[in-house]
Amino acid sequence: MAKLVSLADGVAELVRDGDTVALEGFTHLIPFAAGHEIIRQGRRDLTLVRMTPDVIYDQLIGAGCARRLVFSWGGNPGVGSLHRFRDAVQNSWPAPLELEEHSHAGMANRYVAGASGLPFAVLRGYTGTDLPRHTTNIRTIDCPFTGETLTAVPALRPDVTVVHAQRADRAGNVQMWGITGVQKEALLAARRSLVTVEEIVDEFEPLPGQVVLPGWAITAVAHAPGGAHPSYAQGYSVRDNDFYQAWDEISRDRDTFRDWITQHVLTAEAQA
Amino acid sequence: MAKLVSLADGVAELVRDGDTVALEGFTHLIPFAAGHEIIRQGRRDLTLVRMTPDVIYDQLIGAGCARRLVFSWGGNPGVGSLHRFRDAVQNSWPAPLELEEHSHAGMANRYVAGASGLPFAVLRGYTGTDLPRHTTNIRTIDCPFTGETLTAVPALRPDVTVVHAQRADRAGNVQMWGITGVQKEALLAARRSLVTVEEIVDEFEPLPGQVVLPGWAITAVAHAPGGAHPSYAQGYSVRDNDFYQAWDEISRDRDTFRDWITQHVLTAEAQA
Amino acid sequence: MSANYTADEMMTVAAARQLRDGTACFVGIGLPSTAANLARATHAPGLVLIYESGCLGAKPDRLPLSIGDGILADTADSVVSVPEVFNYWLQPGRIDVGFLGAAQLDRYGNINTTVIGGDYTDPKVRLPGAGGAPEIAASCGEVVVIVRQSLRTFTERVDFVTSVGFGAGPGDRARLGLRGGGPRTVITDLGVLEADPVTCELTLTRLHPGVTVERAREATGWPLAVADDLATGEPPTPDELAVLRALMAA
Amino acid sequence: MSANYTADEMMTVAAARQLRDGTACFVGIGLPSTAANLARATHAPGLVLIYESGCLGAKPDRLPLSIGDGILADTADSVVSVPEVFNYWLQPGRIDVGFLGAAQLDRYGNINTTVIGGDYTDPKVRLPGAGGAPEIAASCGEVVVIVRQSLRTFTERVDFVTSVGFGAGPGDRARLGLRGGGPRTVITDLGVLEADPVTCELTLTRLHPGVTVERAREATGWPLAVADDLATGEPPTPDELAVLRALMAA
Repeated sequence: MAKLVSLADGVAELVRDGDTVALEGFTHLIPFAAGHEIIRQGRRDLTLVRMTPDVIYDQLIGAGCARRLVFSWGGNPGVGSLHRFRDAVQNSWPAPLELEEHSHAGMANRYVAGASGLPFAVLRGYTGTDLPRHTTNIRTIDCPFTGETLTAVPALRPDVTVVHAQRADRAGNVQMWGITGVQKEALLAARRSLVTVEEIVDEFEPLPGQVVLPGWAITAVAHAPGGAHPSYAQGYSVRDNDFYQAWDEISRDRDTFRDWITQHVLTAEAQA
Repeated sequence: MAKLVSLADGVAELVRDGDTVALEGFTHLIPFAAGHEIIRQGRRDLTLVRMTPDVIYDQLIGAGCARRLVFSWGGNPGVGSLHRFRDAVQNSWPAPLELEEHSHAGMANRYVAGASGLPFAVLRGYTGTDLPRHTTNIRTIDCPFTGETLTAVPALRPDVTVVHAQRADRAGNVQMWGITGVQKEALLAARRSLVTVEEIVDEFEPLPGQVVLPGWAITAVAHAPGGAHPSYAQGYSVRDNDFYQAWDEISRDRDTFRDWITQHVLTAEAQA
Repeated sequence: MSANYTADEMMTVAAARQLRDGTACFVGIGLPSTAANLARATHAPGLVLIYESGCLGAKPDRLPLSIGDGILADTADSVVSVPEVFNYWLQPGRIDVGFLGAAQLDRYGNINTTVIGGDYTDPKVRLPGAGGAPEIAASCGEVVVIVRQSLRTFTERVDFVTSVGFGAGPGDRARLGLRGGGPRTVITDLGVLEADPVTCELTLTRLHPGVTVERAREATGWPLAVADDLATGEPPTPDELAVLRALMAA
Repeated sequence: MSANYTADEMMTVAAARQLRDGTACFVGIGLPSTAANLARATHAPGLVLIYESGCLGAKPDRLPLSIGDGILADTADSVVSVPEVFNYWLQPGRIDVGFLGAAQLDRYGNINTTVIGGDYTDPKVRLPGAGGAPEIAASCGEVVVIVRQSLRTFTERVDFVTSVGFGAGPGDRARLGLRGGGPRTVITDLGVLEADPVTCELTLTRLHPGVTVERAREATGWPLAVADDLATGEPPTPDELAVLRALMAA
């Protein structure tokens, strides 16, 4: 059974310096509040894993939490580049950032393999691109029946995965709906997991498109209403597109960025 | 876009002598009406594929439609053995039946590989059992990252997959809910597909647990209300457990079986 | 002594007692499902029932008649696809206990549910086959087998290895890469056998009330190992019997 | 001649026209999504829009602001997981058209969206990376690229191959085992290029109204192949423009 914890306690207990950490959420349900708590608690040397490192990872990288990034698309969706990510890659500020770069299909299948207890996944992907030149984590494999050559990628097994969902019940079962991305796989692939939720309810109302994750497969659940902002939680909030636009300006300059983090993250209270 | 057809036309056009045919449905939503139509149209030399060949395949085998069976569990669920299946295996009546035998995990993954356009699937399975002694379709594969040895099974690519669902709309989109088993994978793995439905509606009411299959991924849809009987269609019918019991008696004897098929299948009208 | 319960009832109650509250249990139809639902209705209300049809956390208030009974989907925490139940839930070892039946069983808990007699292509009896069992036996934290004990079922050698127990003995599961704990417990209508931690051999550790060691030996097709501290189990309590009979009647 | 529409509007309209009714189209955010939604609102009401967030058959009535915009899930025929959209829908070649952008493009339609200048570990400009593009480029029936034409984007050689077009020329896709048809069409703000069926080289086949061959050549970093029967495309119709502007304003 998942424990119900505060966000601060959940992050303190489950996210450790040097960990491989996946915060997932595909545009929808991005666990920003948990990311801010990781910054507040000053985690260091994290290997950050995420298909689409967007503003949340820009913040973690700029705040100096990350040593390494495993990803498939790093940008500010609909806006442009991630300036803290670029500054880390191009100028090693605030610290060098190692990259391990994949395609979406590769990352998604790496989570599937992790969730399935397999050491690797097979796909038709990467062939002919320059991606395999820069990591040993993209290899070939031959079909034992047809002899055809395909691509293999190793399973992702984060030390901890953090996702945001709409609801949990008191037994720690989690309900999410709308675009649920790769969250189930990312969570099941991890050794430990933390789910932040908009609301804790006595009983779920069944909904079309829902994904229910059993509490016995989750380590901890924390109540963090609004915890996806500026991303959104369908049924609870809408995407704050203005913030994503504003982030472009905030993040362009190191000092403006530091001021923003100080004011909106470091000196802010953890929610709930 | 899926064509809306009569069951008789759908089977006539899509199921051909010598085909590899998968009729799927896991206890729930078993396409009995389509199976009966295949018997009525006198198809021969079929390779029948199904995780759980139960009463529907007992009927197809006893009626002489099958040359080969690819499966993982052949029984009358909750009742006992399949007598027509046993008679075919043990006494080659009405014709010899070749078997290719797997585990559920293996069959499910073979459909997944077929649906994914991959030639094979990898799993932890079969190891130490006698199953690999009797087919060349269970092999080993080494992880290119860890060196660990796992099991590989080839993709299933039926010529045609037939499933039963609750609803279709007029564009041939299909909606099913409740236990949906391996039907999506079996359908997407096939070259052609036929879906029989309880009801054709103008628009779907979204439901918890629904699986919606887009019409552009389906070849044809046929209206066949009650087409899952004696299995059931959640929201439309309940399982006829008495029939499954009665089948034990009907199927024990070749003549009783033949009489039943003549009366209930051969001289019956195709539905709708 | 004439008991007010049947041997099958005793077997089901003994199997139910084997299940600890709060664990996750992969359940097949028949005796395993009856035992698991009895456990959930008595001492283990938080037992998580998983059916291979994709129902996670099913809470039926009557016995399901098939693994795809509508009541399982209606009461489950989550209904997932069949590939998902095997790949995301069973294969990674998330399930604590797997419940299996057997047509034949040997002293190392290897199970046959495929063919009996003759050879594979021309068997004396063709059984249903593997179903989910090989991977349940491979991947669950531990396996509990429920089977009526007789010379027909408890055989020196199984005619076909459908699901691996301890193979040919110590070390075999590790060598084969099987990650679950294997068939630690076999519940029969005569008593309970447990795999010896050193030899892996199924050893009679408990008899049901009124059953003798001799009867158990006579129903076993190999020289049966018997524990030094062989115990006699408790008969079904009135509550267990009442709940079981209500479940069977519903 | 001063047109009553912008070059970007012409490019979007030309891209929309490329999409046939009743086909399935894998759509990225930005120009591709605008063009696909314009097509759906004009000549191709049965166009099936697929977004990598898992939305199959999305029917937004305004432009989504991200590939995970709530309106996509709300209006989709089916919302599936991200692994499913790549494995069950893209990879087997079920999707007719993939729409891609590019930071750099070469004459064989190979695309770079990863790094520009310097080397990979110390680039001059770090771009977002691959996303879904490599497998969209590999597996869709055909690929349509939308990109503004300039010496910066139309380069002799891309600094990084993120997504494969025709590789180094004829036969390369087959040799690499890429099963989709590749980048048959590139739509720019100046005109339309099509891959030559024999040489695979992108060849200017159509200019937008008012654009000259010279301007296209000057915006291309290699000696641009021009079709013998080079045509001039139709300007946007009043209806196309009205619908496009309404979409952009909503």
